[in-house]
Amino acid sequence: MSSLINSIDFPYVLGALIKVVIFWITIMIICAYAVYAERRVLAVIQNRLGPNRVGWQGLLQPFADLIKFIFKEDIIPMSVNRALYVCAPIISLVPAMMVLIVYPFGPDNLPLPGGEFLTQTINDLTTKLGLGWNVDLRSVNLHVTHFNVGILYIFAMTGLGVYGIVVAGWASNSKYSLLGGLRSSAQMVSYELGLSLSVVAVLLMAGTLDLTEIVRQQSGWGGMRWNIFGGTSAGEGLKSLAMAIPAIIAFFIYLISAIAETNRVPFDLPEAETELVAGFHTEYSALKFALFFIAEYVNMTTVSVLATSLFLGGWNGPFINVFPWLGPIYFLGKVFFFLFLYIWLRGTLPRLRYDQLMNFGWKFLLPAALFNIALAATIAVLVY
Amino acid sequence: MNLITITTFLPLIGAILLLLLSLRDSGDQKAANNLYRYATLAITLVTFLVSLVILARYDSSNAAAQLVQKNPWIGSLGVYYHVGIDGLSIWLVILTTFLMPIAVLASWHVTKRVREYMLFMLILETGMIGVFVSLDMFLFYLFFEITLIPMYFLIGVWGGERRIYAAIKFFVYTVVGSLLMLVAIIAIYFYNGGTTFDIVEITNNIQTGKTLIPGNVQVWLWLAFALAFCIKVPLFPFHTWLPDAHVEAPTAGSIILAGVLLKMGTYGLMRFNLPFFPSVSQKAAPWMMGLAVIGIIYGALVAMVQPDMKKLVAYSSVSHLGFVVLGIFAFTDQGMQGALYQMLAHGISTGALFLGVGIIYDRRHTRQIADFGGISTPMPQYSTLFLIVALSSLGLPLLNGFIGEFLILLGTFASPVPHAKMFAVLAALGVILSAVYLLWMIQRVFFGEITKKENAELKDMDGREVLAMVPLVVLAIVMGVKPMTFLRGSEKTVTLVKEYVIGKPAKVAENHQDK
Amino acid sequence: MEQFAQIQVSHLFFLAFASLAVVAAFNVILQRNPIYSAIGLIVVMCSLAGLFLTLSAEFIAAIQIIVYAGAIMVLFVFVIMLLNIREEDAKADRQKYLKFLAVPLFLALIGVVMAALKTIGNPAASSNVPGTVENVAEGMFTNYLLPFEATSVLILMAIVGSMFLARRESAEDTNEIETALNAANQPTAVEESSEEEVHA
Amino acid sequence: MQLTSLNLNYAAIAPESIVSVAAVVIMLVDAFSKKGARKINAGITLVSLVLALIAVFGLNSAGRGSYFSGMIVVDPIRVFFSVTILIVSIAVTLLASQFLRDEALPPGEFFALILFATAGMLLLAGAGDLVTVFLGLEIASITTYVMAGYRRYDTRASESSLKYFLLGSFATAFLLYGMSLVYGATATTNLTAINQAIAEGKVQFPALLMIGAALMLVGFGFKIASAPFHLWTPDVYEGAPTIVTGFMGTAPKVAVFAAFLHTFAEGFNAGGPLGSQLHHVWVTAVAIIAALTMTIGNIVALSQKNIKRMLAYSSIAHAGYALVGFVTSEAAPVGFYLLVYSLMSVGAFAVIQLLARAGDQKVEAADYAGIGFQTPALSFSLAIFLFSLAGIPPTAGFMSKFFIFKSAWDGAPTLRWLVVVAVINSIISVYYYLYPIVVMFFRPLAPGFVKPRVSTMTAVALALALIGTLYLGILPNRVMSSIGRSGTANTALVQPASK
Amino acid sequence: MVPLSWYLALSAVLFTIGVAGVLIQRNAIVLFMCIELMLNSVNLTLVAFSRFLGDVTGQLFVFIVMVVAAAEAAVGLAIIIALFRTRETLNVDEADLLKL
Repeated sequence: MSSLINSIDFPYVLGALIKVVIFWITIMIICAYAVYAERRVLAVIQNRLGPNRVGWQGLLQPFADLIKFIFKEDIIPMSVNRALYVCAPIISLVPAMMVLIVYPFGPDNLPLPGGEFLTQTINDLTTKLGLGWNVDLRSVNLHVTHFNVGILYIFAMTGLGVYGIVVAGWASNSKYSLLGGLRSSAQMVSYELGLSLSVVAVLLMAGTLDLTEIVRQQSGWGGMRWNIFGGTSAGEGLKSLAMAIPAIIAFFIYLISAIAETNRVPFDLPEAETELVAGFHTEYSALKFALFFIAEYVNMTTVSVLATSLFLGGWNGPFINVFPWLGPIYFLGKVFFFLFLYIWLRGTLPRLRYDQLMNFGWKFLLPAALFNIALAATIAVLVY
Repeated sequence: MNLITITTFLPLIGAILLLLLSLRDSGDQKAANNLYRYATLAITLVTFLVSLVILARYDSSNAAAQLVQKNPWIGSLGVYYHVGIDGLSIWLVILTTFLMPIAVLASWHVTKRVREYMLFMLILETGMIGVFVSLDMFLFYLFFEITLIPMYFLIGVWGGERRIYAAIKFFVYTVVGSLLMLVAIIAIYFYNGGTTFDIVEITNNIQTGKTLIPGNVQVWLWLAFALAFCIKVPLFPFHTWLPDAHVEAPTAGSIILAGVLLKMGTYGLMRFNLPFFPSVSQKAAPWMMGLAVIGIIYGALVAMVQPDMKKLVAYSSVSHLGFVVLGIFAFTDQGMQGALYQMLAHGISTGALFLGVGIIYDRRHTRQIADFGGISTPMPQYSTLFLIVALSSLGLPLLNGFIGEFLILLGTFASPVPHAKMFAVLAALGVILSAVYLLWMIQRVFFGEITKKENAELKDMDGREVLAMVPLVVLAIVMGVKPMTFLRGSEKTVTLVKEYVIGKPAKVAENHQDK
Repeated sequence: MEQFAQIQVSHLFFLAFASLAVVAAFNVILQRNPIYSAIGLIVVMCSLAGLFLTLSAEFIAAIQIIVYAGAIMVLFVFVIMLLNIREEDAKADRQKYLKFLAVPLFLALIGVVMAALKTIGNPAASSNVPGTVENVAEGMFTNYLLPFEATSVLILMAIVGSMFLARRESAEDTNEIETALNAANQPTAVEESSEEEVHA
Repeated sequence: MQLTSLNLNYAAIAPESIVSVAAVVIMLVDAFSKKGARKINAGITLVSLVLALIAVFGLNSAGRGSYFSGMIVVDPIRVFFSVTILIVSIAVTLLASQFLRDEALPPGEFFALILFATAGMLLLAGAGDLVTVFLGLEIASITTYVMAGYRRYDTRASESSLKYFLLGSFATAFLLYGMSLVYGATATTNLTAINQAIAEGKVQFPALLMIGAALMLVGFGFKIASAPFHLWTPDVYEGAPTIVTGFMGTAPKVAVFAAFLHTFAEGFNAGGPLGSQLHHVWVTAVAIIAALTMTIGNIVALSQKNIKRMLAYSSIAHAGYALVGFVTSEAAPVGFYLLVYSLMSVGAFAVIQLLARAGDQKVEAADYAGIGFQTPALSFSLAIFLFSLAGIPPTAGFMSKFFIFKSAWDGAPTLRWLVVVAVINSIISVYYYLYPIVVMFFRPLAPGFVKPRVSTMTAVALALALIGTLYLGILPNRVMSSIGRSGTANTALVQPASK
Repeated sequence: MVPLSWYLALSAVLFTIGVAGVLIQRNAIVLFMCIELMLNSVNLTLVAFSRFLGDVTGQLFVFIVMVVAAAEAAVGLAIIIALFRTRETLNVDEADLLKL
């Protein structure tokens, strides 16, 4: 990123912007259909139909919802702290969105169909305009940028997301919101520890914090050498399989923490309708509510992306070397799997009590993660 | 073991014994108190006897320090445990050990916290002896300060009405002086090479010119020492703590305060100021003598108008110690010998005076002269002894006071110091004034009609009081009749000190010619 | 002023982050409402992270946000919420003089430092660019091994201390303390005292 | 970088390790034992502190030098100051048992905190690098913040804790800023390297070095409560539980002084034109601070009627005296002074802890009226401690002051006025130190006096302090020579730049 | 490259703003934030020096500072909570059982 700042030029910025827009739209669509999917899947689980009127099988429902949110009256309650009340949804959404610049959607240097032509055209055009750009679009990287400290960046940004919730709870000036905000921030801070520590086991295998690099490392064995199978950096042969043990433990710890981190069932206490009406966003409606909603789904996507990249090989899969464009498909498929998992869990599990939640986080998950790091380190030392 | 060390620390060991005794406290307060009293008396008596051995071993023909013990103590500083006696200190040590049993006897009536009282008395004795025998500046300072704490408690706990005020005043005045002295001690230490605090060595170095202190620095250092000692003496105008302390202190406290503690000041002047800074001392002599004379007359005048007997005696101390300072700064054999002699005489007679006042106070619980009158009738023994003591104090020939004052006046008259003759004349006026206030007091208290009926039934002295008083009176007479016994002991050292200041006799002649 | 002649993108980044930081910092100290101050501080921290990036300190930048913004400030905001501290009333401050002291002091301090900064000129940056995770990690586990280990003591201590202080005192505890205090201060307690006690 | 070149030497950090490990053990024992395992905790604490003491004496076997790539040093300053710190910790541990029982406060955390604080202070005393100075300081400070508020139900304790915390952190920020500038100017954080850089004229930004040193001085000034950075002290000392006051008034100061010596008397005591300029500036600044500190501490103490508050101001004054010794960069007198000060101060606070009753209810001087002969052992101990604080012989207070004054008079001829100021201050201080004695012994007994109980452990601690105070007053030679000449700062590099 | 003095100046400005905040703010928690601001500005100085000297030590120092700041925050906020429980105010002027 520093190289980014210090060696910035216009085409680079433009290219990055185009990528960001494309990815943003992708994520938005994913989120929108995740909501739709959630409603349908839940309906199936609960033996009902779910939304099926807008468009075929209700496929246009997300857009209908969006329009509804936009045109609803924007209510700002009297006693709220106006400025913060307005800022909170934005604070919530922006960091969540900022993460997507390091998503590794696919392999590097993906040949772009028609890239040759585009390159030629743009270069000629700009030469005529006197800008003298030198653009190479014959192949693309399906990530905006890569970071030396990519994973830390993700944690940093998701960590900031908590402020949206806290500020919303505080600014609403209502006890439900306040309690919801408090619980939520406590929960997020607590489970962030488990989340980050579980990742450490993988980092021990990878030896880098660069997300794209971590994914690239898992492309062995014909695209199946995923970290939960032991990864590559542990060396050759069956010995490396030993690393799978801590990796799998880490994977489950990560999964549980991630669900808690995103305030989903069974850890959705901050917005427990039956107790807190709706937690921190009780007082929110219309577009502001939608922003919170989107932020939550973006966060779900983010943790799914991380899980995919760190444990399940990211865009890696069979035949990836032959057909590089399978990469994004594998990637999205894995992400959807996790999103489905979220919905599935919501449909089946009851909610935990608050003290159970905290005890579980601090007294089980955290020690387990620490133990797992020790285990991983031991195995790493033995294997190398 | 060195005799001097034994004498010094015997009281301290006694104090520890006293503490051990108190461990098997049977609960009978009265018996325990008596035990403490007798034990203390015994300890002080033993100390006195041991000190007599020192006296016996003391060689009066030798001016240097004797019976010396010198052991390294604080190596990094060059501090030694160095004790010994010479002409300046021998009699003061004896005075201390002699007054202590009397002071203990005088405090027989103390019933409050007897054990602690006696403890403090014993610690005080160690401190006082230590001051006189130390031959190391550091050690001297240590003992100088140690005397402070027990005295402070004696005044503060067992004193009179305004004891707190008096105790604090006493303490703060003394500490102010002594801390400045500490700075001066450090300074001298460094000017002397930063290796030793030894008084003898430093004196030699200064006298032989091995150690040179710049002139203006000398003045400051001299002032620092002088201030410390003048406060202790107390020289006018630093005397204001004295009446308070004397009046509020218990009888024994007053005896020791007047008898010994004040002498630490004059002793210090002779021990430090004169040998260390001869030239400054010479320059300062007229000023000191002037202050001394003011003290003599002022003390006497104020004493005259005191309605309180104890206060009167206290102010008489100011007056008498003025004589001592006068004698010291006369820089003549007679003057300085007289000063030393006057120290002893004052210790004996003023101690006795305080004892006398204490005796009468025990009976009447008042010290106002106006409350008495004609008590010679019910208390003939007491009146006789008190009269003798008063006469000795005012300098009647054949009693001790006369010898000291006479020598001082003589010495001052012959002194090379400018204006000395005038001071001598003025000081002589002080002698007359002291006769006035003492005799006037005697007249008002002992003679005339008995105006108050309480006074008619006063009991005369009991055995214990006689035991305390008689030695003092006897000594006052002995000192008056046979002064040479005492003077001979200090002769050589005094001459040495005088020579430190003004050089060998030839130089004195020069000084005379200058005038 | 030839510095401005060759203005670069990094200068723009610097100026943007710096002005953001200064404005937010003033916001921290001038706001009445603690939560606004907190948000101001979060902004300062984030812009400092940006500045760290311009200095190629990527690891520190990430950690800056994770630790400061993501943990410490969350704690602050959390406490503000927990104690529900709302806007302070405009009370008469007892130490008003401090406020008048603040401005000149502020200017003086700035003045001194600026004067000192004038002397340093514009030294060239080292060609050696530290700041990656590898650099930091290597230093951390070699030269800084002892301090690194010592931080564990620090953190452990902080956990013990803050747990102790923030724990709510139960009614039971309070009772116990009261009983103990009374017992300790009662003269009668002397008789009940155990054998290990001696009287003063 | 190879690990071998780091000069790892675990013997060099043995005391710190022992104490830290013991703290963890105590937390574990506390977690797994029933309530009231006070004796076990106290026992573990004592044993570990004594072991650490032995380890400190064993430091010399590690050899003089710096270890862990210069992070920690073994030298006489460290050894001596560590011993002082451990003695204070041992005394406070002994005293704490009764305090915790009388007030039904949880013992586990308290002992753990004492140990953590000790570990921090030991680290600080041995720090050879700015970062270890900083870390040690913070470990020690943060622990004491918590200890100050140990009586959670008590508003005054909490307030004291808060004030201590805020001002302490404020000071830390200054110290840190100073460190950062020094680092920038000299391109290193190692104290020896800083010294060399200054001496060899390799400082890139001399102005920044000056400002950095000044800011560090401010930071250290805060931590040792020297004027004009002393405002926190009285409140904090008054509000904290007495025993904690005794602890934080002594041990952290000792440790900070050690670091102060290492940084200023050694690090910033280099040759060369810049070095001598720097040396001159900081010595002058320290002299002025010392004079101010003594004077303010003593004068304000005069008007105090609350004994804890009075002792707080007196502790300010004592920091000033110690600073007087500091101007010569000689470690021995400062070390001896702080040892003595710690002993008498802890002793005084211990007595007050007992006399003030559980919950610190009686801390006004008037509450002590006439109790002198009711509890003679305690009162006379207090009197001796107060006399010692006042510097009256034959107590150690006198001897330590003597060493300080002598060293300053000798070593800094241009600053002799400072010695005079110090002496005048000693005179002033006598007045207020006498006050409690006056009240205790000379006034009639106040009603409602209850004879305090003294547990065996408390008695042992008191006796230790008392014996120490008297022993060092009469026979200081052994202890003094143990720091002695070898403790003189800056032996190897360059002579101080004083003329 | 942005000149070193710019970073140092910014850091000094932030530090002094922090100091000023400590002087004018009366709310304990904001006061504490001002102190955190001061620590942060120091971090900037350290990182800037680290970059210009090409020496990673400055960044390591920053890391340690962050750990310390975190510990300090934990304890400081615990103290504030403890005080709030007994007093219900965070105005340091009102916390006046102990006179200044």
